[in-house]
Amino acid sequence: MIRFTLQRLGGAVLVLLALSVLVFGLIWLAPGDPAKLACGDRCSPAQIAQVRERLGLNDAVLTRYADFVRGIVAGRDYSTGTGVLRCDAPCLGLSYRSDRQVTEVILERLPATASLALGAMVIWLAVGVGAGLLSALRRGGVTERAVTVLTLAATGVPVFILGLLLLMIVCAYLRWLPFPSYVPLSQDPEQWAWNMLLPWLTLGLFESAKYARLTRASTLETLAEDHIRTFRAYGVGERAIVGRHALRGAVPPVIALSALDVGTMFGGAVLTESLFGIPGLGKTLIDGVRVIDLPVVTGVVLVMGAAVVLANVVADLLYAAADRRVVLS
Amino acid sequence: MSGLGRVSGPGRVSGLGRVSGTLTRPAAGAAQTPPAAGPPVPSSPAGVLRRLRSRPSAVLSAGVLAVLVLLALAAPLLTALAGQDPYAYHDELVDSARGGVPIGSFGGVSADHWLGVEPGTGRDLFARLLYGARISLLVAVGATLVQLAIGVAVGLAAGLGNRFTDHLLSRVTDVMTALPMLVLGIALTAVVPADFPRPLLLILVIGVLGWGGASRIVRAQTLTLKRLDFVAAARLGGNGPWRVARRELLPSLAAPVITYAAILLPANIVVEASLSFLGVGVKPPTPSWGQMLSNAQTWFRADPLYVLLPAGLLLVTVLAFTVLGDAVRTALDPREASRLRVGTRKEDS
Amino acid sequence: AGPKDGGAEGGAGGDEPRRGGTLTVLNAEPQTDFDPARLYTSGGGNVPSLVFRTLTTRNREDGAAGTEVVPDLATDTGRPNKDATVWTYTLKEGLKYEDGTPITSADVKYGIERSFAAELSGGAPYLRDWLIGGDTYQGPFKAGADGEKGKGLASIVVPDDRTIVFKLRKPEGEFPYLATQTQFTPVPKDRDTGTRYEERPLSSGPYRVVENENDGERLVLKRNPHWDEKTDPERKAYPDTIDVRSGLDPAVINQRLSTGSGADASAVTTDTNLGPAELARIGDDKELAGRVGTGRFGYVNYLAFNPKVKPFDDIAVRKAISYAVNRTSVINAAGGSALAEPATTFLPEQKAFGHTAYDHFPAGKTGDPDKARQLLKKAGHQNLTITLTHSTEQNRQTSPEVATAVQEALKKAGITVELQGLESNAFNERRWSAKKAPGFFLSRWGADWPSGAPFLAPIFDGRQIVEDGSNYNHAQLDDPAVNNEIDEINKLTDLDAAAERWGALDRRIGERALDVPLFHPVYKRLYGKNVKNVVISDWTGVLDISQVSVK
Amino acid sequence: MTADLVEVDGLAVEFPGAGGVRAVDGLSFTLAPGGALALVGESGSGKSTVAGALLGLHRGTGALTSGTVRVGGTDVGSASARELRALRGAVAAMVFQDPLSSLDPYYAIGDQIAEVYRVHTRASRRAAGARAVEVLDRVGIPGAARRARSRPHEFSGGMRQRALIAMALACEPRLLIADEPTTALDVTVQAQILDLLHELREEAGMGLLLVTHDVGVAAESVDEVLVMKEGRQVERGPVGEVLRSPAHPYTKALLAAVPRVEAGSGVPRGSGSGGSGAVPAPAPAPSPPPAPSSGAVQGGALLEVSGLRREFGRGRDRVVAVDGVDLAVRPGDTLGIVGESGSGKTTLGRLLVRLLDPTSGRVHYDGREIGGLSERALRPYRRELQMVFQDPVASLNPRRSIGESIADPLRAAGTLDEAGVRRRVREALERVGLDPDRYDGHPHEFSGGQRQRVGIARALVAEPRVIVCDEPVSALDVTTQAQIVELLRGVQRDLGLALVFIAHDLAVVRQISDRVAVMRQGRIVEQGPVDQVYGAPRDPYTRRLLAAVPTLDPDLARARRTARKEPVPL
Ligand SMILES: Nc1ncnc2c1ncn2[C@@H]1O[C@H](COP(=O)(O)OP(=O)(O)OP(=O)(O)O)[C@@H](O)[C@H]1O
Ligand SMILES: Nc1ncnc2c1ncn2[C@@H]1O[C@H](COP(=O)(O)OP(=O)(O)OP(=O)(O)O)[C@@H](O)[C@H]1O
Ligand SMILES: [Mg+2]
Ligand SMILES: [Mg+2]
Repeated sequence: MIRFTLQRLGGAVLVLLALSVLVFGLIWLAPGDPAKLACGDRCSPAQIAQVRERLGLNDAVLTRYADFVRGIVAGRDYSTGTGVLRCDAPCLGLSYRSDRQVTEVILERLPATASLALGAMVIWLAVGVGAGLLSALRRGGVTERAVTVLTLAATGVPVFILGLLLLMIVCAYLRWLPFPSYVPLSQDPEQWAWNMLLPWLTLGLFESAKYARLTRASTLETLAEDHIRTFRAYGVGERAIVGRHALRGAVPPVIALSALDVGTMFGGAVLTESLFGIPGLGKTLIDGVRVIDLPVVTGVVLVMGAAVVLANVVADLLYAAADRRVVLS
Repeated sequence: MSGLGRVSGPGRVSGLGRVSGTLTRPAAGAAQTPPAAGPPVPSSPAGVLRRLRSRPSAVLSAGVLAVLVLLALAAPLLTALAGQDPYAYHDELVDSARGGVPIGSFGGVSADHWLGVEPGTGRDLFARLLYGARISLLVAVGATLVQLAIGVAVGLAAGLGNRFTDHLLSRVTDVMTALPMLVLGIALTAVVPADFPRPLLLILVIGVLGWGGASRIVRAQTLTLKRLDFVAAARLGGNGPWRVARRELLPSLAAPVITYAAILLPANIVVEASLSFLGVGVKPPTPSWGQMLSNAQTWFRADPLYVLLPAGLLLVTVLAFTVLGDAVRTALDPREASRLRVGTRKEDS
Repeated sequence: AGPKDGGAEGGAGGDEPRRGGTLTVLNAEPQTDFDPARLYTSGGGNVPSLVFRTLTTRNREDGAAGTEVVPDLATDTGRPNKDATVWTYTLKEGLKYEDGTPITSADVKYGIERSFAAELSGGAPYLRDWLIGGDTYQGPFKAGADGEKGKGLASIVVPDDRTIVFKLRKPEGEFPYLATQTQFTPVPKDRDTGTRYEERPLSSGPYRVVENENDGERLVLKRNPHWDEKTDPERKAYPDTIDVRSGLDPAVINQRLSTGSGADASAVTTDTNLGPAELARIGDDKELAGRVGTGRFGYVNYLAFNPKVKPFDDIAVRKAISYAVNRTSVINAAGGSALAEPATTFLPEQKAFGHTAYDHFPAGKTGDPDKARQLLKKAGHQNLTITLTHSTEQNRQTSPEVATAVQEALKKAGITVELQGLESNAFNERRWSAKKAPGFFLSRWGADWPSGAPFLAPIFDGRQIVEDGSNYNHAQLDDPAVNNEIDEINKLTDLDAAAERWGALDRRIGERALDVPLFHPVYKRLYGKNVKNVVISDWTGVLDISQVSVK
Repeated sequence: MTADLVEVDGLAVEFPGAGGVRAVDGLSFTLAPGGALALVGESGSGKSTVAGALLGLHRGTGALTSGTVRVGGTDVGSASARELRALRGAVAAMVFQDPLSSLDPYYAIGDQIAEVYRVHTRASRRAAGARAVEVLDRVGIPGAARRARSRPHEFSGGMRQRALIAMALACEPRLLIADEPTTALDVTVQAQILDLLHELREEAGMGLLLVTHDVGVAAESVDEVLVMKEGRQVERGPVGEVLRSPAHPYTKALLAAVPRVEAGSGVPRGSGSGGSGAVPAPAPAPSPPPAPSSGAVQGGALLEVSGLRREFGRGRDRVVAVDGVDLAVRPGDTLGIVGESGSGKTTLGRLLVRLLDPTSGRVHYDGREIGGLSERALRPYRRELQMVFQDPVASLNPRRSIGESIADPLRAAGTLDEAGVRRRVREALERVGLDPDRYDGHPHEFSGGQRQRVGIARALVAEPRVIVCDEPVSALDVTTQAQIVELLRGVQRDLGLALVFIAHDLAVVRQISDRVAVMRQGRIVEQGPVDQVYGAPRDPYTRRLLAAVPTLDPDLARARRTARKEPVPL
């Protein structure tokens, strides 16, 4: 198990390296001149050249990539004009756009993204697993159909529409909640939760359909297994059978998938983040791509990749912990 | 669940066979129905069809999809019948002073414009919805095919290859899962020549980034299958690994792959919508449901029909695909096929 | 316990603006560069001008009066020498930074000098073009040719702590306008932290920055105790706190403003227009309609031609397109008549710009396809197929919507238009490249200050064609007569007289059909119930935060 | 009224659906309190269906039941859901066939027993837990208090079966229904379980309904047997009578097919399966037994392994499945391999045909060392070394027609044209006693025995020189078993193959082998000519195995049981 974890973490480093090369290459291919974009619309050619020099854009791509990797390992020094800015390892570079350390930017944005992803997970676990169980328990009935349609309705509606609808209904019509604006957890946990409620609901409901179906399918599959027959033959009631035995079988895949989803959400919940103005990584990524802010984009993608890879490992470990029959290899 | 190996213990339980379906892009997955676990598999195409036909919901959703496809195919004909064209502007039908909202009730529904007109342009909604269906379905189906093709190939190779190949391919899958679709989408739409057909580009972007789930499912399934004796028997028959894969494994992968396809398809429609929302979707003036939805985003109070129509169609499509997918899954599932198993159903009381 | 509505004190009292309270600003775009050297603003900007005072500033009044330049840190708007090549300013007395230290003219000089540094690029090009030596100066951070660091710019002279003199290469009658830009903000050399200055810039204005989160996504400004309103008649600074929240979805901003619950009742936006869907509903709602501020910023959206590309070298083709354009559908695409007004002139329709009405190729409301066909036929262009390049950004200006409207209108005149949508960086790179610019594309231009100079010169001055850099002279017009006239007008220090001549020049250039003006955008912005003293000048077109009161 | 514990009257169960199977057809019987009845019959005769019907398990599944079933006074057919739940477990408890899949893999064994106990007694959690430990102890789980916290996969097969019985005991039911409680187990464990059932019956006065296809098992455990065929009763009577002097021809055939481990007492090797008309043996031609070779195989071995070792896993998870095995088979010879579950038989078999790479040791085939060859280098040998797999379901691709599966080696060789391939496959089908016209049939259309024949046909068509049969008959009922054994024997005789026959059933191995090797924990504890190993076993393990084999004579069974009464390690 420890060996497995170590081996996977070793693999993670390779994954991240590959990911960084890919992103570097992609952005490098993208049109638009980062120097021009960083300089501003009406820079003179001389100024652009200076900025290009400053950003190291004159170097060969390979050199730039090597510098980037060196920065991660050993840190780098940058000039602020008036002084020297030490960017400690792991240094992901300075944003072309804002001249801020990418590591700093990411650390600043991470809490928002993490709160969104984890909170949404709670919702999709509660709603998704609940709905899935309900429809498994009432299979064939009206309840099942209603649950199916409702959960599917949530997947069939793109998240930007779902979020806007929720905002309109909850904040504008019913006025149950003020319009959310992000408050960091460290600042005021209560307000943080209130303000994250709608984003959580949006993302959570959107995802929960998937989990409802997963839960339902796994539960039904477990219900078809032989040991369920045993408990039926001993007079155990249907509710206990579904709630205890069938649900237990549905837990491992739900956990595994949740870990993966949370992982991808670290860069993937762009739509929710921009709709609710959550200063998270997804939005940073999109903005970075728009202005060809190579260090920021690479940095965020790396963090995201790390989250995905880590989530993969965690998912495997959790899966193995939840289902003792599985052997890790 | 790339690292999960086999299931231990003497009982050869189908513990991994649980992560079924329902996964959109970052799917983790494993086998759905290890063929060894159930009774004989009556999976001849005719048998599956017969069982599908006996489920009203499956028939209904297949019907709905057929109608949708027909409508999409016949779009030019139908719009011509309605005397409309999806691109023609009707400035006179919108109230310019009020943001271009259609004049008249229900978003400008009239004898000419059966479903009203688009705010701002006055283009016929009926025609645009039909033409939009073509793109949306094309992109969704195309992307799904690409995802499945790559996913099956990589999953098979990982499942069949040695430890090194498996590790390598699993890590590649990780990389692809971690690569944000938007970055690639934006970068590619910018790099690729503007006259490159957009739907094809969308298909490629969604397809090339979204195969992780399929590959994981196929890999897990392959790992299960390859330990089955019929694979060993095929080896003893003197078959090389690729022949074994093609003749023995691929047919058995059909069930989970088809099931997964039914989940991917609607998810891809929504992905197309989201990409359009971020401006990397189809090229105007070509309509797609996703692009219509993203334009309609803010209109649901001023012109509800404008939102409800594409959203409703999308919803119906998603529903139909899902219901049909569920039905196909159960029809292919040997355990569901013998529904009379003792004790697997609840009491009649 | 429950969700907090923020500072929802409600608008007590009458209509008189009063001090106190918190003004919330809900914006889409974050203030990423909050360094005065890096900002590119018209008239000092809205939020920035709460923190950064400049030598001159815009007159904070409604409408046309708001296009005037007035003194800010300086005692007057500048004293030119006879040929307007030397401008002298004197600072007011008693000016202080937020920490109580006095503001000196050397600080203003340093502030300008640091804006030449590559690290702090981003500002407008005028200082570089106008100041003697500006074209080669690389800022105080870089060692000069003699190896000495921190070298200043010799063309800015500070004879004493309150006087500053600018020496220009050629006459520039509009220097007072330029002095409104944030580069003229004083920055004490010993407080400069280079690229990190934007995190906590030293305030000279009524507010100081107490929070700057997530690179300008959230700014909290509080009163600057050392700001003296007697030295600053322009900024009213009623609220105690200004809370700027940006990075929001436009639909959400408008929804919040129209609902106006809690802190949103005292909120405004400086960058988000009402969308068409919202306008469609506002018509029915008196209360809401009463909370819409309408303004016009000097701006034009147009179809640009690059006559180096066939068939746009033929004026007949350009004229035909001018006739064929259907401005009604273009305006609908831009959000309807409430958000855009049809344009037949390049200059915005404001007196300050010297607007002179003309319509050389009358297309009526919906275009004149027949006339266009005739022209084309005469010129021998049958079945013309052309490509229109636009951005894929959903901005309602250079966006797909406008492009399709043009496409549709030209179809009626027998011109087949193929659309080429580019991602916005790619689009800008193409359209601003002198060499690779497409033949026919959507473009737009806004005023750096309300005058014809920054409007016409970059677009039509042949000497401003930039070969490798950003070129805005899309038509690549290099006509000595035009160039000459531009120089002549620039000499004038009588701005009214200058305006008249800019108008005449615009009219003359218009005859050449080098572009097709499409529309001038109109700003429609909601503000909260508690917001009072709404001032919208023709300079910025948006409500001026420095005037607003929420009490 | 001194009602019988079980009264079944005119029970019929029909499974509608595609075929519409009438699994039970007008069956009636009674069981007195404390009595023991065995339902025996070949696979598919409806035994489990009857067992299920006693607990009303068909209700709600869509199966059509008629007739009446009363258990402990409750009319199962008309009882309410609540009454039914009260009946299940408390009055009549069922022990299912497959002990692993019949327990929830996620919960501790003790908790599962406690849960069932609490359903019927309202006992506190703690009391229920104590009860679980008590019954686990009762069924002989050592260290019950500690082991109650284990989960099913941590138990061995025998222990799991005991746990299931413990669960059945927890609520002190009056009737225990045991559906094939021992089919999955080795003879030694099987004997322990049967002994346990017997003890419980004696102590608690429980009624027992035993469902089994193994007549020997029935002989060991019950007073009365009911022989079933196609859902109907064929014969019923006290166990001694029925076994000793069966009245019905079907019963006779059934008994005749049972392989005997005792030399001479059963069907002698090579004499077919009694020649009864009920058993359509494909090649009933009798043949003289080949001269039994004695001692170690002398030269001329076709396949020989020495010091063969195979490990699975690494580090702490390492399992040595095969541990230094030396073996040899000559052409025309049959080597039997017996051993308990998990002793490494399958692994050894796969090593022999090189489906697995040995960790160390040598595999000599036809004078060449093939132990270290790569997959590619093995290709030429592949068709000469064939295997018949244990599980006929898993060894055929459900999605391909059986003809295609059989044709596979021919097509891979690519030397024959389409017509040639078809002809050869038809020949092979005929050879194994299948209708050649069923070439295009799919596996699910065949019975278990038929599928096993398909597997053999596939092995034969490759023209092998060695066939390793991995438990080719353990999944089958006795009659089918006899057919397959006969088939293999005929094939071997005709083609002069070297045959390796793996089984955990000592009797079957005795029937077919010239030599046997007894495996335990990856090692061969004893090997030699059949008569020597069976007649005069040297290793204590072999002796124990032999003593555990059930006998058809109830009296002998009783005697043996008493002899076994000394404690056995699990
Ligand atoms: N759920 C079901 N649906 C359809 N047919 C069934 C079902 N259960 C049993 N059968 C059929 O009913 C018949 C009797 O089955 P049953 O399981 O009772 O046999 P059995 O005597 O227990 O056999 P075995 O010894 O193989 O366990 C068989 O033909 C079987 O195929
Ligand atoms: N692929 C594998 N990976 C890990 N362990 C294995 C593997 N195959 C077999 N084993 C282990 O090796 C040992 C021997 O297994 P094998 O299947 O050869 O036993 P067997 O004698 O055939 O048992 P059975 O009678 O149950 O078929 C067992 O402990 C088993 O768990
Ligand atoms: Mg049975
Ligand atoms: Mg085995």
